[in-house]
Amino acid sequence: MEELKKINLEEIYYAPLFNKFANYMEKFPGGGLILTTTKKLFAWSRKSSLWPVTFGLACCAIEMMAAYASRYDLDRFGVIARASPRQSDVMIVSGTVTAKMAERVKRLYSQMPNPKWVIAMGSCAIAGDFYRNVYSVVPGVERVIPVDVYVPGCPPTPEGLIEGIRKLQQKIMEGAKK
Amino acid sequence: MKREKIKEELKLEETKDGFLVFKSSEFYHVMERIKKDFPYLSFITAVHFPQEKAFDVIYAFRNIDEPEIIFLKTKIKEEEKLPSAYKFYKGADWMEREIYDLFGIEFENHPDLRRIVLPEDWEGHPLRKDYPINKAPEKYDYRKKPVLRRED
Amino acid sequence: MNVILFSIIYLIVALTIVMYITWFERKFAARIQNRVGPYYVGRPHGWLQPLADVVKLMLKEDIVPKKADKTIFNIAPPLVFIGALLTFCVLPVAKGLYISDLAVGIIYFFAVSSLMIFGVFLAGWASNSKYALLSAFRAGAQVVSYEIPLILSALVPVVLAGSLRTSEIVRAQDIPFALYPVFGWVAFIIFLIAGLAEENKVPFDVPEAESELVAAYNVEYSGMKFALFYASEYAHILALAVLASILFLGGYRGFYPHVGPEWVWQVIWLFIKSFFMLCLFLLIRWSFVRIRIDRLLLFSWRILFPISLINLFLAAIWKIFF
Amino acid sequence: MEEKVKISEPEEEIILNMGPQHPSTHGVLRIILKLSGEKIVSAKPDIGYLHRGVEKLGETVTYVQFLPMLDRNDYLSATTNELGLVLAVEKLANIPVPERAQYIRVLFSELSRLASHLVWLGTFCLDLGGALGGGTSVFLFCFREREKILDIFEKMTGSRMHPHLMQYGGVRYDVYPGMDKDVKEILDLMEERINEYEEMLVNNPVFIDRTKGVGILPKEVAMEYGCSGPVLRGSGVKYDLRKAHPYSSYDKFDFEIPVGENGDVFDRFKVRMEEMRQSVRIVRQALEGLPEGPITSQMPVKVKVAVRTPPGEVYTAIESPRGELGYYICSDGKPNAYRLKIRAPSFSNLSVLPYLLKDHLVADIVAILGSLDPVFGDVDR
Repeated sequence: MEELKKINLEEIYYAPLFNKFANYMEKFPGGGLILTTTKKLFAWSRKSSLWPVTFGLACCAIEMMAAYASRYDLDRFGVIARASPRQSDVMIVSGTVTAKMAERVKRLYSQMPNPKWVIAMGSCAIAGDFYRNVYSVVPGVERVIPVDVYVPGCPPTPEGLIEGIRKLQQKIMEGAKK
Repeated sequence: MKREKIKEELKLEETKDGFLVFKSSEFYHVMERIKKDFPYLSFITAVHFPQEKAFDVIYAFRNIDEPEIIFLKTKIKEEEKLPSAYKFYKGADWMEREIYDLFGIEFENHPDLRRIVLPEDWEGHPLRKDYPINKAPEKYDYRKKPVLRRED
Repeated sequence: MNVILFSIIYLIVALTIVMYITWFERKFAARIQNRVGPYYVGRPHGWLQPLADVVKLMLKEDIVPKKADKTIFNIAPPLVFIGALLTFCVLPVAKGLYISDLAVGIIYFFAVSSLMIFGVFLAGWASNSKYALLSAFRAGAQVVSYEIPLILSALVPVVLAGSLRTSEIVRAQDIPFALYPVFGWVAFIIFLIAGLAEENKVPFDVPEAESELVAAYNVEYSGMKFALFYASEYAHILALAVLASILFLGGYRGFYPHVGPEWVWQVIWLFIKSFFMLCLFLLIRWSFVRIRIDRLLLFSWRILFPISLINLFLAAIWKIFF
Repeated sequence: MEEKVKISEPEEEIILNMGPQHPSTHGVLRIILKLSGEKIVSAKPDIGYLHRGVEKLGETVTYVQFLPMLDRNDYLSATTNELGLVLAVEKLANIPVPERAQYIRVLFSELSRLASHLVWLGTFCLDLGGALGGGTSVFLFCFREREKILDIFEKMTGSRMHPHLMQYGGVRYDVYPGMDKDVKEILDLMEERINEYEEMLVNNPVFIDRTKGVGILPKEVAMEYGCSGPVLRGSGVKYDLRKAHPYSSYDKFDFEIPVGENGDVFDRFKVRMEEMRQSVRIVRQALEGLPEGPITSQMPVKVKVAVRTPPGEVYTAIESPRGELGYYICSDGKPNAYRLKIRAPSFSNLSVLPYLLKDHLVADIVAILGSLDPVFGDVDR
């Protein structure tokens, strides 16, 4: 639990080689300019190929699948699902997280390589919805892993999920400006 | 009607809602008779009565050829055990495990009596009436755990 | 010096094409499935998509599982990648334009492309994951079964042309397909099937079966190492497509007006032919259901192997008597 | 190619943990497999990763509050979930239902059966073909058609997946003007597309090879396990609650019950495909014969204690896309149930999995699991 709290932006924009290199670059004249453009390029590449891990929990998973399907087609934004958490950048928690599942969600999150993001899709993942008082339900996935974007709805429409992904892309780009 | 026949043969009482009541000591005898005419096990469930410290266990069987359903009911005390229907109906495996998990009724001669929907180390049986809806063992009580937010 | 410069250019062009095959495949699949495919990353039609993917994968954290065999785990992806790239050495793109015109070109091609499966096997073993291990077993079994029909069918043009040199084989084909009677056609079809199987592509993707084995032998690989696996897979497809057009479709030969340098036309012809082969591969890939592993191996040993053997035998007799 | 392949038995067995995050477990199922090479020695499913305590919740909230929560149970066909509870409460409290409401209920139950089977077909093919394979195409085609059905739901009730259409004593919404034209358009399209998909798959030798003779479920075993719906009918038992115990004026509709022969994966596939055709037929009849009249016998209720049941016990079951969906209510006269048991079809259907998986290959897991069509909101509740 403690490890997860420490995560900050430095780690999100993880690029060890680049960070070392950046320290030298800043000393040169004009280095800062190059740095910002490189940072922008990196952020652009990250936002342009967000690969979610295929991870469906409940009803929202069906709407997530609908978002991949023909009418909405998340592939337009470069979003393709990967089955292995090792190769994915973003986790879409779609559905109710139960106490039994919570450990697995945490483990899955820790298996993803940095930088990584989480989208909480649907009321259940945000705060537990109807089930928030039930013995076996985690009221919101944010009690297990840190969340970047919340997509409300029960379930959110695929358009809602697409909007959430756009918001995450905006967030990534804003991170590069700092 | 096969239901009437069974009722007469086994001399079972009938409640006002049409449930046939049998004694848990006659379990094997009753099941053997029922299996002949009703080969389809629909569900097994239980109802908890905390004042009487007792459970109603309800069995529902179907006949496929001549569409008919029969409900059986037996009353047991909280500490009592019930024989498993696994010997007659394989489907009883999961249904009885579910009852064991959520009510805490133990079944004798069950091949693999473990919790089914809750984690193995869960305490208590949630569907009992004296179990509050939001109670959970400390390990699984995420209501008290802090909210994690990224610092941006 | 010239050779080194040429090889570097050759590799860069090949790798760019490989990058864009991934984009092309996504677009191609999207068309089949009534979708648009990559669109917003670089207008028009997401042409920057592969670039974004590559840069992102390079910047990802590199995870080595705690219990993995670290040396082998790290060696496997470069091994696969190098294996895939080395196959391009013997593939001429035009008359006289090749990195090396080995006397045993075809044999070299298959020997090196087997390196790939070696790497896959190592990756599966070293990952310390049961999915990866099962996938490696499957890949091993599949390659052993399909390498033989693949090589036997590739030997048919070799026998007919009388040389193992790729350039000789191209020279022997005055008109594509006309050189080969029935044997060539049969060999072509077997080559297509066995090539797809060798590729681990649908419908023969049992080692990569995503719905069974999650992400197969690269299940534990992240970042650049995964990218190497991914790239080598597509590089191998490209190499096979080029080889198929060299062996069966007359390579860089074609009809062209004698305007401008000859090699430009030849490169264009080879490109068109390889592109056709690539589309064929992709079409098969995106319209079939996966075959089960036991049926797959049986299919090779009971059907492909005898047919290709008899085919080769007949081709040899034909060569001797006519 | 017909005979079974003998794979020599290695000495060691490995234990493979499949799920709960796995691309093809249709949700959050975990299967602990004991493998000998590629052959499955034993399989132990581990469920409960989506246990949301719906039954306990049903005891604490009133009937009126509980109805929308049920939509989330079997989330692929929300309307049938509601229909089951509504029928149970109506039977216990003796609430009459106007005929127009009954027809609308049938209409939307069958539409959601169509939508549900479309998702099943898509995911089933996805599993067979791999997420990057040919199966993806069928998956995407199916979702394309499903969107059109969801559009009707959205136009009618405002929600795509969880319409909350039913209410005690009728339905909450009347059909909107011009709906019959919309629905007929979809039905015409569906008839064409169902044939197209079936042709596409049945004429594919690889598909036949992967499904025929795999996962055979004999009649007697299916009954003992309490399998229902297409799984039971695939094994050759002609049993459909819509015919056996007609509810909600299903006896006025003319349709057939498709039955399989061998009880293998292919038969279950065939039964579901045929069921989709029958659903189209029922929807057509419901549209044509839609009677005039009120849509509910009670005013639309906003008060949460509006519905009370007399003390007593009741069990009603309906034929959901997955099988026998039953509600057992034990009431003590309050506006909420004393005990509410949901007899989930997926739970019973899934319990047969260890029996089916034994002695099959790893590749068959996905085919067999897909043919059972479990929904984990329904299995775990």
